[in-house]
Amino acid sequence: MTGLIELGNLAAVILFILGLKRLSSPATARQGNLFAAAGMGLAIVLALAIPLPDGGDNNYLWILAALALGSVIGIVSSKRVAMTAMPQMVSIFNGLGGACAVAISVVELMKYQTMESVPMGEHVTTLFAMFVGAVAFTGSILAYLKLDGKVNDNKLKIPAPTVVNMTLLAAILAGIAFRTLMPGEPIYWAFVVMGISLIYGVTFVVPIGGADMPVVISLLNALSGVAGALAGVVYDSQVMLVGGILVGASGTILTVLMCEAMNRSLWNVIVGGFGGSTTGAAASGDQTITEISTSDAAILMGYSESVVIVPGYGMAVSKAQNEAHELEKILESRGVRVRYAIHPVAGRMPGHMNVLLAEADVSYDKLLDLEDANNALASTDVAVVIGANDVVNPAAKEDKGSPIYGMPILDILQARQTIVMKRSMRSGYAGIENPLFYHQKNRMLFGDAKDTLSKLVAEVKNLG
Amino acid sequence: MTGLIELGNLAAVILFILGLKRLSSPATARQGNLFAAAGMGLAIVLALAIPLPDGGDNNYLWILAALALGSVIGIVSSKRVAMTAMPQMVSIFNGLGGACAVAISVVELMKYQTMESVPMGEHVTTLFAMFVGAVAFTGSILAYLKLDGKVNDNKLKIPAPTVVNMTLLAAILAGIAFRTLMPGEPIYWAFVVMGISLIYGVTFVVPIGGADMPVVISLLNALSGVAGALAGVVYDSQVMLVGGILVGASGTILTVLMCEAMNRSLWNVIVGGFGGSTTGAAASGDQTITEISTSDAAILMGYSESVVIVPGYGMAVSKAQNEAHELEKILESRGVRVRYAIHPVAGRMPGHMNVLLAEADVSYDKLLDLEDANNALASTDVAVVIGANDVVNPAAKEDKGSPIYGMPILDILQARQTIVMKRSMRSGYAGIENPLFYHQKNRMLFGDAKDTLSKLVAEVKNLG
Amino acid sequence: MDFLAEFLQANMTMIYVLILAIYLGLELISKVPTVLHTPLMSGSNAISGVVVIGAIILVRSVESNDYLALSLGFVGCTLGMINVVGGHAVTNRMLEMFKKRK
Amino acid sequence: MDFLAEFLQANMTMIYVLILAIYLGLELISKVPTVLHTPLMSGSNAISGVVVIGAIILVRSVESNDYLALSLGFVGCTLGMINVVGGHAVTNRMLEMFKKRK
Amino acid sequence: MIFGILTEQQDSRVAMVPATAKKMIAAGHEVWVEPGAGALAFYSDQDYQAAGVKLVNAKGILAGAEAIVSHNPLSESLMAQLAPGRILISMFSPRSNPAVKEQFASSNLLAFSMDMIPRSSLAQSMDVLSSMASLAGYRAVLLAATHLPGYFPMLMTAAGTIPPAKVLVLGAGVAGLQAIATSRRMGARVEAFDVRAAVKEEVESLGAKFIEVAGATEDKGAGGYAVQQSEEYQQRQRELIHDHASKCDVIITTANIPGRKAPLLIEQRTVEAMRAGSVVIDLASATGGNCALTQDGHTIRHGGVTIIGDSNLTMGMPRDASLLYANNVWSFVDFTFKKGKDQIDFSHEIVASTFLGQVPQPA
Amino acid sequence: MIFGILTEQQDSRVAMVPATAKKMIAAGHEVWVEPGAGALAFYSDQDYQAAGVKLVNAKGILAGAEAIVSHNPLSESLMAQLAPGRILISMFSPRSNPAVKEQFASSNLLAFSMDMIPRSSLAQSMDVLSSMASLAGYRAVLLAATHLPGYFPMLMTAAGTIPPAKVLVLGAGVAGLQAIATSRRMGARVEAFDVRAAVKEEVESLGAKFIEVAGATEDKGAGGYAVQQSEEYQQRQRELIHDHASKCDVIITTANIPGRKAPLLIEQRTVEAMRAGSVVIDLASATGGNCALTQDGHTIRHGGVTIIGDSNLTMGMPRDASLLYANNVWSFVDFTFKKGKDQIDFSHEIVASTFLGQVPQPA
Ligand SMILES: NC(=O)c1ccc[n+]([C@@H]2O[C@H](COP(=O)([O-])OP(=O)(O)OC[C@H]3O[C@@H](n4cnc5c(N)ncnc54)[C@H](OP(=O)(O)O)[C@@H]3O)[C@@H](O)[C@H]2O)c1
Ligand SMILES: NC(=O)c1ccc[n+]([C@@H]2O[C@H](COP(=O)([O-])OP(=O)(O)OC[C@H]3O[C@@H](n4cnc5c(N)ncnc54)[C@H](OP(=O)(O)O)[C@@H]3O)[C@@H](O)[C@H]2O)c1
Ligand SMILES: NC(=O)c1ccc[n+]([C@@H]2O[C@H](COP(=O)([O-])OP(=O)(O)OC[C@H]3O[C@@H](n4cnc5c(N)ncnc54)[C@H](O)[C@@H]3O)[C@@H](O)[C@H]2O)c1
Ligand SMILES: NC(=O)c1ccc[n+]([C@@H]2O[C@H](COP(=O)([O-])OP(=O)(O)OC[C@H]3O[C@@H](n4cnc5c(N)ncnc54)[C@H](O)[C@@H]3O)[C@@H](O)[C@H]2O)c1
Repeated sequence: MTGLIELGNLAAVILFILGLKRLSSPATARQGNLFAAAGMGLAIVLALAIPLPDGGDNNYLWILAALALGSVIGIVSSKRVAMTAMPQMVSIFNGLGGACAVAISVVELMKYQTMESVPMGEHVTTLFAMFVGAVAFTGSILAYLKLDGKVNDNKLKIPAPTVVNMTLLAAILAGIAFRTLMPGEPIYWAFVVMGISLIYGVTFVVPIGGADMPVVISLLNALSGVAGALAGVVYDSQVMLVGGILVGASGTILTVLMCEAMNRSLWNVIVGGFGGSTTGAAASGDQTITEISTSDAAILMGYSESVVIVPGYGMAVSKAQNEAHELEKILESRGVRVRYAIHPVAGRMPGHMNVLLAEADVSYDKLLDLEDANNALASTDVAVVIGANDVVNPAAKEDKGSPIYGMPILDILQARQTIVMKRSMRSGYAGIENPLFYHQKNRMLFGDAKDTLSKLVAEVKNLG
Repeated sequence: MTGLIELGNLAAVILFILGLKRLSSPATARQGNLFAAAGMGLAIVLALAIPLPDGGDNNYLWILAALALGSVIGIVSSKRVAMTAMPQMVSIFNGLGGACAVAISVVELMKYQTMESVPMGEHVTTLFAMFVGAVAFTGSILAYLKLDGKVNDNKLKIPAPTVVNMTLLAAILAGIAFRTLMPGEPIYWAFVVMGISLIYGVTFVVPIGGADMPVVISLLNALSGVAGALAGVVYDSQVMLVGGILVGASGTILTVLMCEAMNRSLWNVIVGGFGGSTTGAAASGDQTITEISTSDAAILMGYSESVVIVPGYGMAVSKAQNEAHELEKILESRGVRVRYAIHPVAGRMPGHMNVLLAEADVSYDKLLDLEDANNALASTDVAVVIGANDVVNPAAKEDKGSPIYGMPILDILQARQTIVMKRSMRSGYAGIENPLFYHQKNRMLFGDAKDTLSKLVAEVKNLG
Repeated sequence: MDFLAEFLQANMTMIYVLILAIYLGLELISKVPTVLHTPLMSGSNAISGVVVIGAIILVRSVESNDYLALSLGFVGCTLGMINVVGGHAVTNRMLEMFKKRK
Repeated sequence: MDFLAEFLQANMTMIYVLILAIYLGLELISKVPTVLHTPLMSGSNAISGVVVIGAIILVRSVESNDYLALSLGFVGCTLGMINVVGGHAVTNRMLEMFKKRK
Repeated sequence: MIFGILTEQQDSRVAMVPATAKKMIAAGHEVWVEPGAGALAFYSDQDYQAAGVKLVNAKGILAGAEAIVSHNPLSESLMAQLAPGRILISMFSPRSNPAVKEQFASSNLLAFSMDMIPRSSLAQSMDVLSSMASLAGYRAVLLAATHLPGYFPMLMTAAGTIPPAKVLVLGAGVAGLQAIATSRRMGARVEAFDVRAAVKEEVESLGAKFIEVAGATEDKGAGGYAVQQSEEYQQRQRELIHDHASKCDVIITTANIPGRKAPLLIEQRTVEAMRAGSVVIDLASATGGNCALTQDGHTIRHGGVTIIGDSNLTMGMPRDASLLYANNVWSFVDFTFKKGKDQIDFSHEIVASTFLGQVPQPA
Repeated sequence: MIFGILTEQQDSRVAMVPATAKKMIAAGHEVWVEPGAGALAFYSDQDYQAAGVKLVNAKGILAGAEAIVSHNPLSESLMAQLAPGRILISMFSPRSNPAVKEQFASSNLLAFSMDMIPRSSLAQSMDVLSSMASLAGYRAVLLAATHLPGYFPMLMTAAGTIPPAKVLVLGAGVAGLQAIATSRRMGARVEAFDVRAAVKEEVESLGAKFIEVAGATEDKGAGGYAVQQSEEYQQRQRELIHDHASKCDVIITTANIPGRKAPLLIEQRTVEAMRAGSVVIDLASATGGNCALTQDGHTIRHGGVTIIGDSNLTMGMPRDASLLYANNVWSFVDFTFKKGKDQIDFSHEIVASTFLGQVPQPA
């Protein structure tokens, strides 16, 4: 019996592994999530079924009630939450996981009180589980508050955070050591450790900029993984152990990757300070622009129905026409409809874009002139601007004051989403600001058009 | 003490893992091999150092002598062997590994005779180790003989091989079962099992075509990995266990990959029959051509000093000029010197190639005319023919009888290595056979030029 | 020191499991594209909810009159379950966009 | 059947090691390019020489007058060592061509 | 409003084409065209009628049309027949002959000169100079290719290898850029030179090589136009150009400085240093030419070199030239007379810069 | 051997160029050229001398040269002055006028007709037809572009969008393919048609669309040349071509059937269905033309359509035409007279097919 259950648990672990594996590639991600979920379901069932070493009176009612309650809350809240608020949600969930770890370790610790001799290894593990769980708990909650803008970086500050944190950390470790070495002492010492841990969770997150919260959450997630693993040791359950470790490990590397993605080191994220500015949204004057990574851009296009490419002088400068054609072809091969919107004055001479695109052997039938383009754009998912500026400047439509007011432009804001590739925020020929860049529908993809495009092509290929 | 040694072993295992990982990418492969070797060295040292549970009198002299002897033989033979004979070498080595497993299991089995009660688990494991080792041993040796042409597929045959093999297998398993269930019986039963195993190794390989030997070797390699793992269980040594398993697993998947690479299923390789023809060397009339995979071609070019591209009508037909240019650029970015050799009558109209390459924006300075090309080719590593045929037909130089005898051609056989991309063995405009294709310097890369080239570009990118 | 060596020898296999699992963890997602960072995080977060197993076993093993433990365990189960179920559900929603078009 | 269950429970951790190791083995080389097939085979073949460890331990543990065992062990050590050393050496030669040009 | 179009004198183009007329009519205007006006540009009277145009003879148009559109200014005699307040839309090139300014100042006609459209992004749809320059640039290359005694593109054939023709473009404005693009397309090696450094990037964006001469004077105030250069700069420039020019098969010059004589870029010695069979196309001939030997409107032979001086290449492509001109005019008209001809905003840059004569005082 | 080159009569080309002469001299031959022979092709006497050529007047050449190389056959009068056994290398086009065969059969001159070189891979370096056809195909496009009243390439400008010109190429031999390639380069949309199905692939390899007519008769024996087609096939063909032709701006026809009248592909009604301003270039005019209205050597206007009948376009590019011809001749000479003029292997395909007259019996 138990042997089979053990096998079942093994199966669950394998499901976790496969799940994670699949979660890391767009084509299989959804499946991966289901795998993991299945594994979890299996593990839970087995946990209910497995015969306990020392009998025990099961209390199935309590458990089932709790599980039911949890499931309902989980489902509902996840349905309710807005797409944009997802990360916050994740962070809360993670916190709860941590809390769960705390709860059970507390019970364990109290149990130890009643035993005459406490196995040292088990004791220390439990204490660590509690510690880690606690940090994950309060940390995640604060992360959530920050993400949700409920707590403002500038409002909530602590002096010399690094010092404070180190001190707290030291205190906690000391506490754990003390507790394990003289388990005879009254239980509340354990709770003191717990208390400090909870505080530490807060002080750990406080100094980190709101924009860096995703990284923090990922880190805390790894922590709660570890907590799970530790608990696994306590209950010597391989599922918990391996599952926890997997999360711990992958969570850690994921955190690192996230930092790399916004080219910073994990360390300078944690000691915080200059969080924010360099990432996500960048401020220029009062308005802010939002950048997008090539791979996100690739997904966006790769999974869209229709894309319109808007070439401009920048494409000419970086001689990116062949790459543009590449992108067109690979998108088409994914069933995306791709066309080019040619503005009559794009470039620096009449027909500039025509010459270049013809050179890249782009079919004439894919070229839309101003009028057709503006009709097509309304039903376009993604409009990709390759080094164009003036010809897509909404000011020509909206801003009576603008020197180009009245000039017909490609109204790409009709598209669901716009991406602008250029090297900087510099202006174009007409030398005027372009509100498009700051529009919330728009994402900036900085860099030389040729490079950016070839990266993009590679990424789209990866979508598989 | 032992604790640390255990840690050391763990380190060894990790080195194995990293080694395998690195071995699977061209850029890190050499390093990977060193990692693995280091791990092995460590493991051996530790094996010498680890204190034995029940004393034992070490016999270091014997061991060191053996190790020294083995090392010398290993080094020397590996230095001696010709580049082309490598696979044979590997297969021998693998055989020896198997033999080693047999040797020790025999000793173990004899030891059991002296004990009053034999732990069943251990016994069965040892027997299996012996079995697997034996198969790996004789199998590899035969594989070697076949690869080396010392044994000819057509000479050595057995009737209804599948039947024979199944029977032998059954016999072996029965033998093992019998042996473990009544260990009281005289020892020679064990040797009977061994004998049959050795025979099975032979009968297993006999029906498989010589061209499929690499696959077989890889498979046997996986087997000896398993043998090692089993031995590991016997001596409960984690290094042997994990190391063996790793080899077993990766060896298996590698075998599968190899089959895929020559698009066949492992199964139809093993039941054999139509081995050969579809793979490696293909026969046309009396002469044989040799194919090359895109990734091998990519390596060849990616790690060469200079490449000359010879475009022909085929490039025009598949409109592959842009891909050709792609290839040129990515090779150049790796520091390879790339030029194009334009034959005056390549294509179907004067200047056909010029028109196309200009369209792909290939710089004029990279184009060599007949004369310059033939000078350049002498110092070229790889000459890549993209859909050309008549213009690189050596018959024009060598075969007085040929209708094109006397026509000046691109003498690409001056290059160290030539690769010809075309869709089939069909002839070109002049409708005559091309000896180039059968030259031992030449490799065929079949498929539409455009597709082939873009695959090639991808592969070169992967070289990293 | 000595204690450590002891420990090591005792739990060597366990340690192997750890090491292998960790390496696997790293290996598995080493090539995840940026877009998947958040979903992946969310997904693995859901997995980190395995602690719920602990909570379950705990509740099962305590006496049915030890209400403090029970209620704590109950809370544990609930929270853990939220983490698990909610986590997977949210992840699933995040991944909607990857539905293959045919 | 029952025996099996017993066995499973006894060696569960071991089994985990197995499974994880196997999966890792698959995962590690799943993306190896064709050119590396032979070198990789040769390399892992060298690793499969770990059996030599067994041979060593064996020889160390037999009495120094049990010549049959000793000589068999000796043979084992030698063969295993050939496999290991030769294997790595050959692999290294195969990989010559991947020397980075600077 | 009623727009009248007469047959141009010694010009193959026509100032209005059916397609554009259709748009104007749709916008509520009337368009009168003199029968046969479009013949040389391949627009038949039927085409016009089909577009809703009224065919009216010259007399009728001069009498009835509120605005008269043309490429070339009307002759004195014709203008004399016009009633006061009539509108003239044409290319009066006041830069090269300032006289017209006075003329209209004293007359009571409202004249708008299309060649004075500012070169701003906003006004580009009315920018006749661009449309015409781009046509000229394109055609210059055709002309060069036809006069060259050999191939433009590189050709490696069984009968020997023909190297690509070397083309040098002087002055990389609209015409120059178009010439570069076209030559490149046809497979030539192209080098270009211009005083405006900004052009370098534009030239390279078309795959041509830019010849740099250090120390050019630029004047942002000139609205993208070139300004007079220092003497010793010009010296250095001439040397450099001489070196490059003497090595090439085709030279296309488009260098202009509005309102002044075209800069001299190719001296006689340069021409004489060129290989026999080479061709020089001088688009600046109207303003004196960029080549010392250019004779405006003539094709001459100096040694082995053919020199073509022609600033009216667009006449060789009357169909598209007319189409583009008509569209430019329509954009201008639509912009200027939107509120009716009595509601013209003379203060707006576009109107101000094109308008000749004095602003009518609202009665 | 001594090779003599005279000034061609009403032809701008010359049969030998300095570069090639140099090679011949290096190979031990002598080359005599009449002073001024290369002038129209932009090869000066100095160039020849620099290459080691001897400048000899016509009289001297006729008297002393063992072989006389020319584009066009010598006039009767000149030939009369040649001593027996002299060699003539030229384009006698025996296919179109078989008379020459008799003429030489009766004379005692050895005449080799370069236009009879077999179209084999081996002989391609001597294949004059290819070299000339390719020049003609290229130049035909230039001509078409210059006569078209509008742009070739597509242009989306502020003054409106110009659609790409549509070019139809009939007959996709060497000339046709070159025409296709060139038109494509210049940005036109190209369609092509040929009776030989093999050509389809070649046409598409150049990015043009191939118009297919089912059921063409092919004759492999014709060595890649086209053969006479069945009447109803031609009917179907004409219909199809009519449809496509009437939709396009430029038609370039190169359809030839060696030794016969060129096939009629464009009928009058088709021309009349074409848009005003369109251009037809008929390279087959010499053999009667592919267009019903073609007048050989003339440029006519039918309705709005310009029709140019010219089979000698190569004369417009004398420099390269001469160069390629000279190289072809040199390859032929080097192949045929390697062992000296008395050791000619008349049995070899190349010699046999080019040789006119009867084989001299070895004494
Ligand atoms: N068509 C004509 O005949 C003609 C003639 C003359 C002038 N113009 C004027 O030119 C303008 C054309 O508009 P447009 O939108 O095509 O061009 P634009 O407004 O000049 O904008 C071009 C943009 O491309 C970006 N860019 C430059 N190099 C790049 C590179 N290597 N990689 C990526 N981005 C690059 C620049 O931003 P970064 O510097 O930040 O990269 C610049 O903002 C109009 O104002 C038009 O009036 C047209
Ligand atoms: N240049 C001229 O003016 C001219 C004119 C007429 C004739 N020719 C003759 O044409 C020949 C030119 O020689 P060449 O070597 O360039 O061409 P070729 O000898 O005709 O050989 C072309 C080769 O390309 C291969 N091919 C065709 N389509 C392909 C595709 N999509 N992908 C990959 N390969 C493809 C074909 O083999 P598969 O079918 O097996 O793929 C064929 O063997 C000479 O004989 C020349 O005399 C030249
Ligand atoms: N804003 C717009 O949309 C728009 C549209 C068309 C043109 N423009 C601008 O108008 C300006 C003039 O264009 P254009 O084609 O009418 O110019 P142009 O015809 O007046 O002159 C042609 C070129 O000759 C160059 N030149 C003058 N003197 C020279 C010398 N000594 N040596 C070499 N080159 C010399 C000029 O710099 C110019 O580039 C350009 O900057 C062009 O970009 C702007
Ligand atoms: N072997 C070589 O290297 C080589 C070199 C040059 C040419 N060739 C071959 O020589 C052959 C003739 O070439 P060419 O350019 O001298 O041909 P050509 O000048 O004799 O005729 C031109 C084209 O007109 C086509 N044509 C004839 N009748 C037609 C009709 N009724 N409708 C449409 N098209 C018609 C012919 O098929 C030919 O393609 C071609 O096959 C060419 O490939 C071979």
